[in-house]
Amino acid sequence: MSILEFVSRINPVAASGAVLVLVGVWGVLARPNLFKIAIATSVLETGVNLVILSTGYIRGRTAPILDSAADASTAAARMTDPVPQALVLTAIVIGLAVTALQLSYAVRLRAAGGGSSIESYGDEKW
Amino acid sequence: MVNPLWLFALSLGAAFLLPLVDRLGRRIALALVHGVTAAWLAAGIFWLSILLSGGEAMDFGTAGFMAPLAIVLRVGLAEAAGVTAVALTGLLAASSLTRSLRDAPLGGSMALLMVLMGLSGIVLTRDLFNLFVFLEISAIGTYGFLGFDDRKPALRAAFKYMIAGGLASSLYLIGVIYVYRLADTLNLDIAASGTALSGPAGTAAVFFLLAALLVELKPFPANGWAVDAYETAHPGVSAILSGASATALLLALWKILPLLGPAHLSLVAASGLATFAAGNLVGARQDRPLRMLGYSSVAQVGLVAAVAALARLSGLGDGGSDFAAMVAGGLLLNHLLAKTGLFLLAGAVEDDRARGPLSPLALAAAGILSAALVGLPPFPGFWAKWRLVRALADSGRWWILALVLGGSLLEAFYVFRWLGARTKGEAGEAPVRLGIRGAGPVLAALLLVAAGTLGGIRGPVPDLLLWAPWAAAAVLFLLDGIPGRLKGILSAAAAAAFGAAVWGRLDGLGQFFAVMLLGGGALFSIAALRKGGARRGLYPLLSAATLALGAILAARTPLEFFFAWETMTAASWLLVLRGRDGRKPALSYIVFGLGGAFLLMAGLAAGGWDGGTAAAGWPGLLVLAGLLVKAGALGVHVWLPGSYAESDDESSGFLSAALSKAPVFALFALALSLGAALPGGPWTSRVLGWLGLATALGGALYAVYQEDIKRTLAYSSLGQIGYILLAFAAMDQAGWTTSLYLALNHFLYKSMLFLAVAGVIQRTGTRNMYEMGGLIKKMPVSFLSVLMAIIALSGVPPLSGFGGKWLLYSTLIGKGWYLEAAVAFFASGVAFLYLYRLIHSIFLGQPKPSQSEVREAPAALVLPQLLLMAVLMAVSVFPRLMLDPILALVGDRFPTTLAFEGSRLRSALGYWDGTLTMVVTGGVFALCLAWMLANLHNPQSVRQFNIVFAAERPLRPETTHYAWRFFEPYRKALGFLTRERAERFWDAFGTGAASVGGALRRLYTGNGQTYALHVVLYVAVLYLLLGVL
Amino acid sequence: MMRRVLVFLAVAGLAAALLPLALGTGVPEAPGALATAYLEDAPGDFGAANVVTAIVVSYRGFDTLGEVAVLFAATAGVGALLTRKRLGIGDAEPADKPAATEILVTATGLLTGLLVMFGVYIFLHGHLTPGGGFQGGVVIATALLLGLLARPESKLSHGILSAVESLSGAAYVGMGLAGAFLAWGFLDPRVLPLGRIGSLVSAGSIPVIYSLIGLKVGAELSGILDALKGDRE
Amino acid sequence: METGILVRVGYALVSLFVITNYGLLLIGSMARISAKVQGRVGQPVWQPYIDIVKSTAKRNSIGHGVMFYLGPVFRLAGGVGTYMFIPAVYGSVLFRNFSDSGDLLLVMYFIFFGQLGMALGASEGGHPYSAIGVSRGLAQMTAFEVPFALSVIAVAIQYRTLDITAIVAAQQGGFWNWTVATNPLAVAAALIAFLGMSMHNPFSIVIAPQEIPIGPPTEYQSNLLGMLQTNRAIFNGAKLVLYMNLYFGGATDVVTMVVKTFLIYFINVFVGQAFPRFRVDQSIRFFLGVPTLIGIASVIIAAI
Repeated sequence: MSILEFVSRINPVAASGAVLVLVGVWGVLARPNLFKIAIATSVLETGVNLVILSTGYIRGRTAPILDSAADASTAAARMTDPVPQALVLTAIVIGLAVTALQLSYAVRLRAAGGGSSIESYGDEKW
Repeated sequence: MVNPLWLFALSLGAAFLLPLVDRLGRRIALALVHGVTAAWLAAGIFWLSILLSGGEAMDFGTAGFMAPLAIVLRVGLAEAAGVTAVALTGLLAASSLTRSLRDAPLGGSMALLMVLMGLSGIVLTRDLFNLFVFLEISAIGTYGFLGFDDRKPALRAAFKYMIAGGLASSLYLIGVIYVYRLADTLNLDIAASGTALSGPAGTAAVFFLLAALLVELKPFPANGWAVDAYETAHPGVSAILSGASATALLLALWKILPLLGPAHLSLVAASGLATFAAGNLVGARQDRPLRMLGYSSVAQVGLVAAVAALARLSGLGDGGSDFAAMVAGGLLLNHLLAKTGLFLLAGAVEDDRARGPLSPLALAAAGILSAALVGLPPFPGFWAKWRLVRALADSGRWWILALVLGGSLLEAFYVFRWLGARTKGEAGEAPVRLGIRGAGPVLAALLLVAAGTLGGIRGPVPDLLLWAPWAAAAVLFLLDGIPGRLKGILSAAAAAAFGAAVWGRLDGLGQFFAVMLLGGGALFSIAALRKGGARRGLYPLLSAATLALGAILAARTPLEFFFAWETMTAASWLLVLRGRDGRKPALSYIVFGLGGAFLLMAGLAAGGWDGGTAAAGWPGLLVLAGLLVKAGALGVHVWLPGSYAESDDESSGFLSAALSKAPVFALFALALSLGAALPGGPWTSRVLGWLGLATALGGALYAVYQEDIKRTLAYSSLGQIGYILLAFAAMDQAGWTTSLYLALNHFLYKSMLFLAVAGVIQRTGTRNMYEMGGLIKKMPVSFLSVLMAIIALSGVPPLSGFGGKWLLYSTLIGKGWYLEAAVAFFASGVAFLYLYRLIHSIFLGQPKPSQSEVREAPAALVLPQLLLMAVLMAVSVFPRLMLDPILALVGDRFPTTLAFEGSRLRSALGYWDGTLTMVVTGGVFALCLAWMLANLHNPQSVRQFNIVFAAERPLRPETTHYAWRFFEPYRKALGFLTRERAERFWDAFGTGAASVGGALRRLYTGNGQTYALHVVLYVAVLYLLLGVL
Repeated sequence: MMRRVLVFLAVAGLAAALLPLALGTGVPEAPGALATAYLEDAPGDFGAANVVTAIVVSYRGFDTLGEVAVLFAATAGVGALLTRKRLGIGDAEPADKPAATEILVTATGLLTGLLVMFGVYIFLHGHLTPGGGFQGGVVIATALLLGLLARPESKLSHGILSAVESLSGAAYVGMGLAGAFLAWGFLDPRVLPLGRIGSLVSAGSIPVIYSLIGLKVGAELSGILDALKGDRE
Repeated sequence: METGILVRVGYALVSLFVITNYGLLLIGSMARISAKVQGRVGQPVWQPYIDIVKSTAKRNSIGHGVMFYLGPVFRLAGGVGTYMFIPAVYGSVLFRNFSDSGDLLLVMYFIFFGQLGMALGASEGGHPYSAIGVSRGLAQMTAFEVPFALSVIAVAIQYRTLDITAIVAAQQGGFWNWTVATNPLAVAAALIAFLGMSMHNPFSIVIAPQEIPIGPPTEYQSNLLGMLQTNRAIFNGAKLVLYMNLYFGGATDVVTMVVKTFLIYFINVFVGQAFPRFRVDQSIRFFLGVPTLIGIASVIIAAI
């Protein structure tokens, strides 16, 4: 397999999603700020969502909605896979909920007088 | 069957409407929450009842479709059990949560409802993505729940928890989507039935699913976030996390097992076992109870996961999935109830800064929960662990077996350390009462008892007689309020009744030991009547221990034997713990007791009891080693002196005189099962002989230097057991006869000594011998009892003790064990030292003015002593009373060297006529007495200090009574023999384990980001391992 | 330093696990059997033009119900965490809150109505066009966010939000139960007539469910935004 | 049992009478010899008789309690009993005593009977030095028992019996059959142990507290002291007879017995005059050192 052939096989959406995932993970592991951790988690989730979408993407096809371009009889031949799209919808909302809660905790911890670095919340250990 | 969807609708409807309901009052809102949980519980039980009575598992589709189009829920046995467990935990935790939920914002109650529903969903769904949704519902519910009552540490922990949770859910999503991409379905059953996931991409996709679930199961080292949460959250929350959440997640893992290949399964097993070991190592270093329970939690979950994986990996156990369900399920049920109860209990107790002892009910609950957690009988964990160990032994997985047992031992150590501290409380503090918060723990304890008992009786131990110890303990505990003396009589009666019931089914050996074991129990139950008052706890435990000894004799299968053995260990441990300063000794008692028991378990499980070829090899040796630990052979004796010394005085007597014979019995039974041989060949016999000898000498030497009267007796017991072992090891007719004779004799005179000493301690209020003196005039009967006992113990003719010495030396010289005989001679000589010191320091010498009011011991002590003196006299005059039955017992298994001619016993080397010796001695003594009386002119009794003291008057009795450090020159000469090497060795061993735990726990830095790093590294390493596998 | 190395190793390890999967599976040529079944059956089964919506609301409606529950749980958690009492804020209003700019205030007045209308449009047409209850709800919440930005001191009526949230949620569950009793299963939208594919009144109860979800999500997100403002009682 | 029980009792009394007088005379003559060695005139040989009569005839006696009175009884019974369990003269019906009660082990253990009783009696006197003396005595006893036990074991191995009569029987037929000839190491160990057993120098630390004029002998007076003095004679005699039987071929008549025991005792006194006194810990270490090694060697020789 030549390099070109290999590159052409790469799913670009998946690849960018994977990169976002890694960036998100790096952020979670390396940025001590509570809010940045929450945002990094968000980036991670976005990356995952991209990866999910990537699996349903089929080159040259239309969205899975019946309209003039495609009716029920030709749907299977002309539309992309609807399942990942349905799943990603749920995943997005759940990610949103997690982010909201995580941010609330960050706000709450800051309000209690702690620092904004996660390192200042290590009293429970060993 | 009830469609589970109704329940989800109920939960969600209730949750959505909760803000409106809350306007009517928080109580109503909470009632609604608990009501919904109760409905889940009812449904779970209903499903269980249908499925257990033969119903089929059912699938429930949504939106009018089934798989693959729609999401499907399944109600099978595992699911029904899981739902029941989740709801049950929720209700158990309610008792502790209710008040906090009332005071906190409504979000807490909603979170509770969501967590429980989410967990049930995890259990029920068959759809991989739906599983994700429910994982997230329970996760988000948990995040909210962790901080609901606004305790600052929990808020910190929750943030760490969320970071890890976020990573896990991302991993899971990646896994799910690629499983869909490759297998073209989200339904578990369809995915598992195809082959689409078996390629490298499929393996990787499944790996992500698995990694996410593993992370959620809190594996070592990626579990700091969870432990922090366990420690800091409201105990009710921790209980739900540890009990319900772990159950649901394990069931999720169980569900995806069919997707996993062998490499995946190996990862699960390895990770689970590592978690089990590391969790317990770190837990052992932990002194904060809730965090300790947290470590224990992750350890237990690791073990269950490993068992499930191992069962699937290579068909561990007999019946494949049935085995896995029984063992993993049993362990899980045990963990669920015990850990839930303990979290609730510990939370309630530790919350209050109350440092006092626990109230009786709370104590009973704490004891049951801890014992269950550790896997003592009769709780479900015991049965599961037995099957597990058996299967591991059958399949030759010795490393895993050692790891499981070692980890369990560590767990026992730290759990019981906590229990011991809580039991005792701090001096002068009021007892801790739990009130309504006790409902959860007590209910959990009751459920454990019920589950374990049912599982045992309907399973491997249907013999009701073997359950008598538990029944007796329960009955006497319920009657604990009635006067103690009544309970003492009941306890003695129970021993007698048990003896009568069991007598017919015992063989000769069993009957012989039954006299000592059950008789000893009854004897010391009577002795306990010496004090009035309720004496809470004493009688139930004494009775349980006694009957457990009887059950050991009556056991027919290895499991029954081990069941009774652990029952005995547990009951006697609590007896030790009951002593005033019993905390530390009890801990080492139970740790060594369980250590021995686990060796025994491994040996039994490997066939060390069946008399087959395995038994003659090292499984038999394992059994032997376990018994030796319990017998207190030198080197592993360190638990013994403290336990005997610090337990209540009648308990000490019981332990030393009666209970110490249990391992002796088991040794004989082991040898008999091998056709009167020892496992391992002739060297075993030689080594055992020297070990017994070392024990005899060591015990005697240590006893010489003690100031504490009970410690002296404890070490003396150690030494006497040493002789019994030595004679047993000779493995011939003379040896066994000697061993049994010594055992019975030891029972007689050690009972007398402990009874007398109990009276002395009761009257003087001290255990230090040098604080006594001259008590012969106050307590003549006790003196006589001690006098006879020490004559018998030291082996001076004409009392029966000499028979033992004669038999012993005849055996050893006849066997050709000459050096052994010489050392035994030395050890016997050393015994004189402590015996003289004992009787001198207590009864002779200068009386103390402070003890001038001392009276003779209570009748409850004196009467048994008189009885024992009569028995001792009878068997001394007529040795055949004892020896005939013993000779008959030993029978003609060995070449005969001992035989009676009239009253004369002949050995290969010499002879001994006990009756004639007694007559001659009596005659001579009478002659001398007559001579003395005849020539005694005008005898005058003088006052205490009328002695010739270098023409001076001695200062005070305290300075004139030569008693303290009595044998100092001896220590100077031979002290190097008794430098407590074993103690130092075990201390060093403990320090070593502790420093491993200490090093491991440095991983838990408290930094949430580090925890996240652990998670990612864990996943990466797991992936590398997957590649290697 | 050690830490950085470890972080690098961790990310590299994860990359090693993830990249082969993400890159190696490539782009599919055609939808799989399940996707094909959905594409072919969904219009017939439920009369929804938008196959994704058919999946989200009916075939996998249980997921969506769960998703609503997740959002609900998060709202409850946020609400419980961020009260004035717990944040340690007294009754006194902090004085130095900067006032919103004129542009923002004016634009908010203009946009709020439009945004709400747009949100409603999105969830009403969820079965026909891309979008649905969540998207619509989010757009509605945006309107409230604008309001909060323009008038930081304004207080949302927490009671009304909560009542909308509760009632729409309960109604959603009620629709699910209706599906079970009136049609073929829990959350089955065929309670109402399916209508003609592509018309507004079609696809059974899908638009109703999406409307309820839209209301609920709108109320919840508004609630979260309000709570994050940090002055809730 | 061809002889009737009354006859046996009668014989035993005769035997006892003989050994008592012999023991008293032995003590008297040894004291005399010691005096000569030290250049003194010394006491008359019959001095022990005088002592006993004097003590027994005392008109008053002081007592500290029951056990105090029983101490000398135990002591004397121990001495007499020990003798009773040893066949004093091989083949003699008269001096057979009650040796059919048990073998060598019985004798070895019965030795403790009197010592234990005496220790208890002295203890009740309440004098601290009694207890000190006992503690030293017991400590030393455990040590010298080891070479003695080893030597006895060697004998038992050699003759394959623990029956004293049989041991003596096996040594009949001339000096070269005696244990002292066949296993001299065993005898050496036993003789060293005997020094300790007799509490002569250098192992006399046990009775040191009595030398300062206090302690048990002063607490004990009158006929109680008389009994102790009597016992000393009998007990000494019994031990000597035992040694003779085990190591020196026993005796077939009373004269041989007297000569042999006299010589054994003489070794003892001789050493006592030549060595200074050990401390207790020193003597313990001593007995567990070279003598024990000799004992082990003797066992090995016997076993091979």
